[in-house]
Amino acid sequence: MEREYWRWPESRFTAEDIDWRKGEIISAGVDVGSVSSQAVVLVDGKLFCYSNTRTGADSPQSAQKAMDMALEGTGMSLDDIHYIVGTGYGRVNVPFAKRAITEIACHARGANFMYGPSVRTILDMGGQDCKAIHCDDKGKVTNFLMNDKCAAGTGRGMEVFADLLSIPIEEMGRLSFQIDEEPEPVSSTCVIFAKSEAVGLLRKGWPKEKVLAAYCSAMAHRVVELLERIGVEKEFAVTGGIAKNEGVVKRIERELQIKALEPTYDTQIAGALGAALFAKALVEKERGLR
Amino acid sequence: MLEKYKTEPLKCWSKAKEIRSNYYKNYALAHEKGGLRWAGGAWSFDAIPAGLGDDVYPLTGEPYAASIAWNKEFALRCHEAVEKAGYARDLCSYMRNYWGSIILNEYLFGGKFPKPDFIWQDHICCSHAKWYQVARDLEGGDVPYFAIDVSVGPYEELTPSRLEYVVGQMHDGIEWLEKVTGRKYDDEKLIQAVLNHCRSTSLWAEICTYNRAIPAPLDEKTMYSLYVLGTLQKSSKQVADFYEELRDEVKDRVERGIAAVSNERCRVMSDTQPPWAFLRVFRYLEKYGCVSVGSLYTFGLIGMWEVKEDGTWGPRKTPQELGIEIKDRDQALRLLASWELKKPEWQHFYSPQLKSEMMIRIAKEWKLNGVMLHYNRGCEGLSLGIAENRLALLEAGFPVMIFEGNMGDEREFDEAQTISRIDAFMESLGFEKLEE
Amino acid sequence: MMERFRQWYENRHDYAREWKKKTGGKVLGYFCTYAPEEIMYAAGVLPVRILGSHEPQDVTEPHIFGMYCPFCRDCLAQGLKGRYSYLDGIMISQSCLHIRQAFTSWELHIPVDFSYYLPMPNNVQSKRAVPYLAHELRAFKNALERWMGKEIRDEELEQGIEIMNKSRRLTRELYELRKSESPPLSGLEAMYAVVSSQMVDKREYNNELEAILRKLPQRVEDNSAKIRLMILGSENDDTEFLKMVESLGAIFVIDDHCTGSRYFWNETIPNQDLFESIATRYVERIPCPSKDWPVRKRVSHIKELARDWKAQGAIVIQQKFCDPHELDIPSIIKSLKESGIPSQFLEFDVTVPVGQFKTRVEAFLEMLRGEDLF
Amino acid sequence: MYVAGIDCGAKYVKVIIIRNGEIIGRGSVLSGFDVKGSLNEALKKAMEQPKISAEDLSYVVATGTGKGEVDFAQATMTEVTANAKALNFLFPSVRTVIDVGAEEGRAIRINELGKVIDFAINEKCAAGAGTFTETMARALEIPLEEMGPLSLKSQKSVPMNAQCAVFAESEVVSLIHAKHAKEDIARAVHDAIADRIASMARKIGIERDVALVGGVARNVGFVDSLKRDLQVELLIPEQPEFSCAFGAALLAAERAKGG
Repeated sequence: MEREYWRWPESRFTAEDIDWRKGEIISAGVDVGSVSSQAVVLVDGKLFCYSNTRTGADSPQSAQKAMDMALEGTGMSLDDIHYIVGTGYGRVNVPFAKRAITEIACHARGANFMYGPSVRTILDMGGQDCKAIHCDDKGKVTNFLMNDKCAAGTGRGMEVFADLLSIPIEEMGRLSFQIDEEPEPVSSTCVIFAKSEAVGLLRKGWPKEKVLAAYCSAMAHRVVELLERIGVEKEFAVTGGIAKNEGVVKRIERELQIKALEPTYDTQIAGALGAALFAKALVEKERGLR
Repeated sequence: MLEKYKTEPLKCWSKAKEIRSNYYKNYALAHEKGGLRWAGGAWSFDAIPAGLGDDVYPLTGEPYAASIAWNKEFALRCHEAVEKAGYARDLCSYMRNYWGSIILNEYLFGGKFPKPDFIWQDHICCSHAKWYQVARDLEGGDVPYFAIDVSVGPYEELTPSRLEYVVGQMHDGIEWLEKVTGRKYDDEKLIQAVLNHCRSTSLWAEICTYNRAIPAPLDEKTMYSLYVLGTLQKSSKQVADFYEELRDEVKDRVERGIAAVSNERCRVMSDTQPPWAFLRVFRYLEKYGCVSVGSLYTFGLIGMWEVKEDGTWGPRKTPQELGIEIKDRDQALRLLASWELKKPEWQHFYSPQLKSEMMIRIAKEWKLNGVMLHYNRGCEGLSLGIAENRLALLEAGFPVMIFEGNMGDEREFDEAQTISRIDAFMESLGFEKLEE
Repeated sequence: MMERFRQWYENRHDYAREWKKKTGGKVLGYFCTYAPEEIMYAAGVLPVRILGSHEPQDVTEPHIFGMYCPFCRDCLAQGLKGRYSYLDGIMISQSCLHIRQAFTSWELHIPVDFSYYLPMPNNVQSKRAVPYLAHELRAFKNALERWMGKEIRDEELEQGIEIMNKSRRLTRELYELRKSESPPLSGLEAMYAVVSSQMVDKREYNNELEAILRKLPQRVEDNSAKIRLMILGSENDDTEFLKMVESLGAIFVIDDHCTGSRYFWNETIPNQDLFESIATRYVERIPCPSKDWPVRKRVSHIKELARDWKAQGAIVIQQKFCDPHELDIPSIIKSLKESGIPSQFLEFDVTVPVGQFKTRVEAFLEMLRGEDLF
Repeated sequence: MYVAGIDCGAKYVKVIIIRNGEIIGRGSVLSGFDVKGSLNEALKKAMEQPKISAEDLSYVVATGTGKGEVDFAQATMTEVTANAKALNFLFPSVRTVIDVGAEEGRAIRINELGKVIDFAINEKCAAGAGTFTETMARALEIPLEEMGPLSLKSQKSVPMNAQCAVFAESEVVSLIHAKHAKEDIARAVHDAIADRIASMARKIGIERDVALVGGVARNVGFVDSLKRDLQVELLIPEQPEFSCAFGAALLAAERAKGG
């Protein structure tokens, strides 16, 4: 079988130092996105385990798969979780979730947890959309903006390029810096235009790395336009799949002349993490704790 | 390459360049000379502010924005500044270039963007009056603004009441000009400006008629640089005089058989503003011995036409030629309004049929092999009805090629695809490349 | 209770055909709400607004270049597909260039008995506009008389004005009810009412609405906990979108659309010269942005609506490529923000990506709701 | 006498060799970025069967986006004219040719002599029909070649915005999450592309008979959607993706004869 360059490696994590059976509140969040899905489980607000997997053509199944994978080997079962919040494109199709909250609210909340209360501007680059979010010190959304139609398909666009160039998607960022000098960006409007431009450049004999650099900087440029429309307040953080692509992130930083906060977790789990934090708050509400 | 005809450069060329560059310089430096600056569209009645004195300098938005389009780097910065300010990217690209220049506070010809003392605009498409409404916002909201609405229907259906609506606004405009500038209005200067206006626009039409000759003395790419003077200040004596000189030169070229393109064997016309950053597309045509001899756009935006006795199109007779003496302000304004309302490139705002008829006329009288329509995403006004024009031209037996683009935003133009369309079009017309 | 409006809207063509059969009268399709329906009622024709169908279509590409708004193409598609084959005439009252193309292409390819272009002034803030329009309205009346082969008398004009005014008054009353803490009707129902009024005989609409207005105050409908939204922008009869938003715990309480309040807000105040009265009404009505210059009068009106109807947030929609609205929206959003009303902007096409829009709207509502989960 | 037509397309290089009006060799190779390499490979493949070498080719005509790369070609022609020639030869009754490739779509009106009367090429914003189907197959988790047969099972049409592949994709994602059946989504994808192609074809007017060529003509789902949309029968040559190469070969044959 042909290698699938576009596929992000799936991953999971368990905090070995937490005994979940002693936990008071076990909450979880499941983020079913257009390209990937994540599940995060918190024990008393501490990150216990998570998974990051591919979204399939059936959202309930994708949710199930993410949850199963997160719980794998932990001894925890679905019934042990007190509250689950669904988020992402498929949020209403998470069969075991009690409530759905949008990925915009969840990413802000998750980023607040991941990066600390100083985060004010979050850029979430997902498979289909790109969102610029402003939040307060609690991770509450104060304003947000989504890409216009012509700039849709950010994450999917990266996949298209991974395939086109036969470069594993996780390698793209690094390789995009293996160039002598920064080339002119390709069309920053549209994934389709960008692809046809890239094919032209490759046929002209451009090395893959250079084409990749041209695409990453086009993407960065497009995202910066979105960010500038809402305004970038410090601190600034990036979440979602493309946050893992340093080729884009570093170029965004360069254009904005602002350094993004360093992630300590897998940036793709921000949405599910936020959902799990909301789930915790909802349990507390139910129990009259707040 | 086969060279059938002699060619030589235009003698007037450097003079046209000089007029243009002085125009932009004068606007920027107007205050230093104690003069006034006004901004507005190329369709506005520039003869009217002329009555405020000889030291009143305009900056017309469309040609200024087209100049920006030539400078890809600056144009892109303009677009991005405008998008950042929250405006849609599919709006008129001239307007976006112009606003960008204000937001960036950079004048294409050096220095900061010179803020106008007043805005003198007219309203033709959805964007025109709104263009300067936003410009005024961007300038801080304190620039006095006046716009005249000319949307009274096609010339052939002009009624006294319709004319009155336009003339009435003109009278109001003069009162307003006196109020905002504190100057006394000079009707004599208005009358002179109106006469110049008629002279410039009639002469331009005459110049275009010489392009019926085979070989054509001018190609459209050259015409762009010449007609533009009419969009800057057609009511000035300088422009009218220049067109007279140019007319004589073009006439002489025809008499001596001087061609714009030495291997001419195929003649086409275009439509709407071209993608300014890609005029080399017109050069590419020459590989096939193909010359674009004009368009309704180059002929009819500035040129004023009428049907002559033999049924063909010719320059509209000016009031001077008709022996009309303008005695007062009202008469001058009436004359100006009814002169402008007959602008060929205005008629099609009311019906694509009116435009199709004019285009078919040009195709026949200028002996064309085909038509290249620029579906211009940058201008909703001139692209209006263009799809219907295409159908009508085909119906009349003229092959049509279309290409999509944008006059002022190069992001919407696909050069490689356009070139391959030209190849296919030329093949379908039965022409092969004369050179590789 | 308000089912009838939805039925009229969904079966607009059947209604018009029935009406013709029943009355033997003529149906005149119009393209923009600047059309002086007063005069059409006076002439005894049924004015029907031509609208799209919200289905993807592929028949207008040869006629209208794709950079013009999807709405104007959708309208023309209805004609090309023969859905309006019962129209005896068409007319347009000048506004934007987009819809003008639907009209001019319709004229060329779907011939009808009567076709009229009314050059409604764009400079409505000029003192020259009313006398000029009054003149044009007379010319329109004359054309209608020639077409119908009968004279239109002053009494008939007065009746036409009264039919229109009554429907305006009643619809305003309906909108007044939406000011309540718990509005007795949804935004979707209000939209069905207004849009259907553009399609049916106003007399019939008036009767129906009068009856409803008597019953509505007794309607038990608890909407008090819902987020109160305003919706504004370009032509909008996207009922699916309204349905979606109102399923998320929100209710639209007020709008500014030409398929909503902008259509009926102002009345014609009859004075000695009826044409001048009608002209004044159309010149002074809440403007389409294409006519809202040099001053943007609509912005302060929108702010007043939001204040009076206590909107907590605004959804600003715009037909893709609609230049007039694109030119006003930044300044509207800014000014709403200054008066403390957050807004969410969405670009509409013939169909909208429901999933993506749902996320945006839900996130917007979450923000407005401010539930304490932090 | 052997002559060849070479179509350097966006995705594949295709070569056809003919002798006395008969196809005696064909080769198709993914073009990749080394166009010259793929070109040689495709040529080699095409020459295998007739067992000839490049020196035996008395005339070569190139077409397609990369036609400039074929430096040994004596002449080039555009895909528009190549298609016209090929279809006029294959089906003399054809007056409209619709060609749908990976990136580009075109519609061509021809007369009884195969002369091009009018043509339309998709605009920038309507590009990427082929790419679109591929990414959508991925989103639906089915192999690309199953997209067509799957969509034939659908009985339901789901309206979708058709103009732009990227917008359409976000609608597809919505459909997936709204739990529409895979076959209905597959059909919606094909309907959307067919809609886009039909829209372009209507620009030049559909005159019978109508032929469909290009790689996408092999997708039965797309063909079904297009037929339903245009309400006409579609003539599809046996190897529809070779149509441009064949047209070029026909020109080569004419030229070789000294025509």
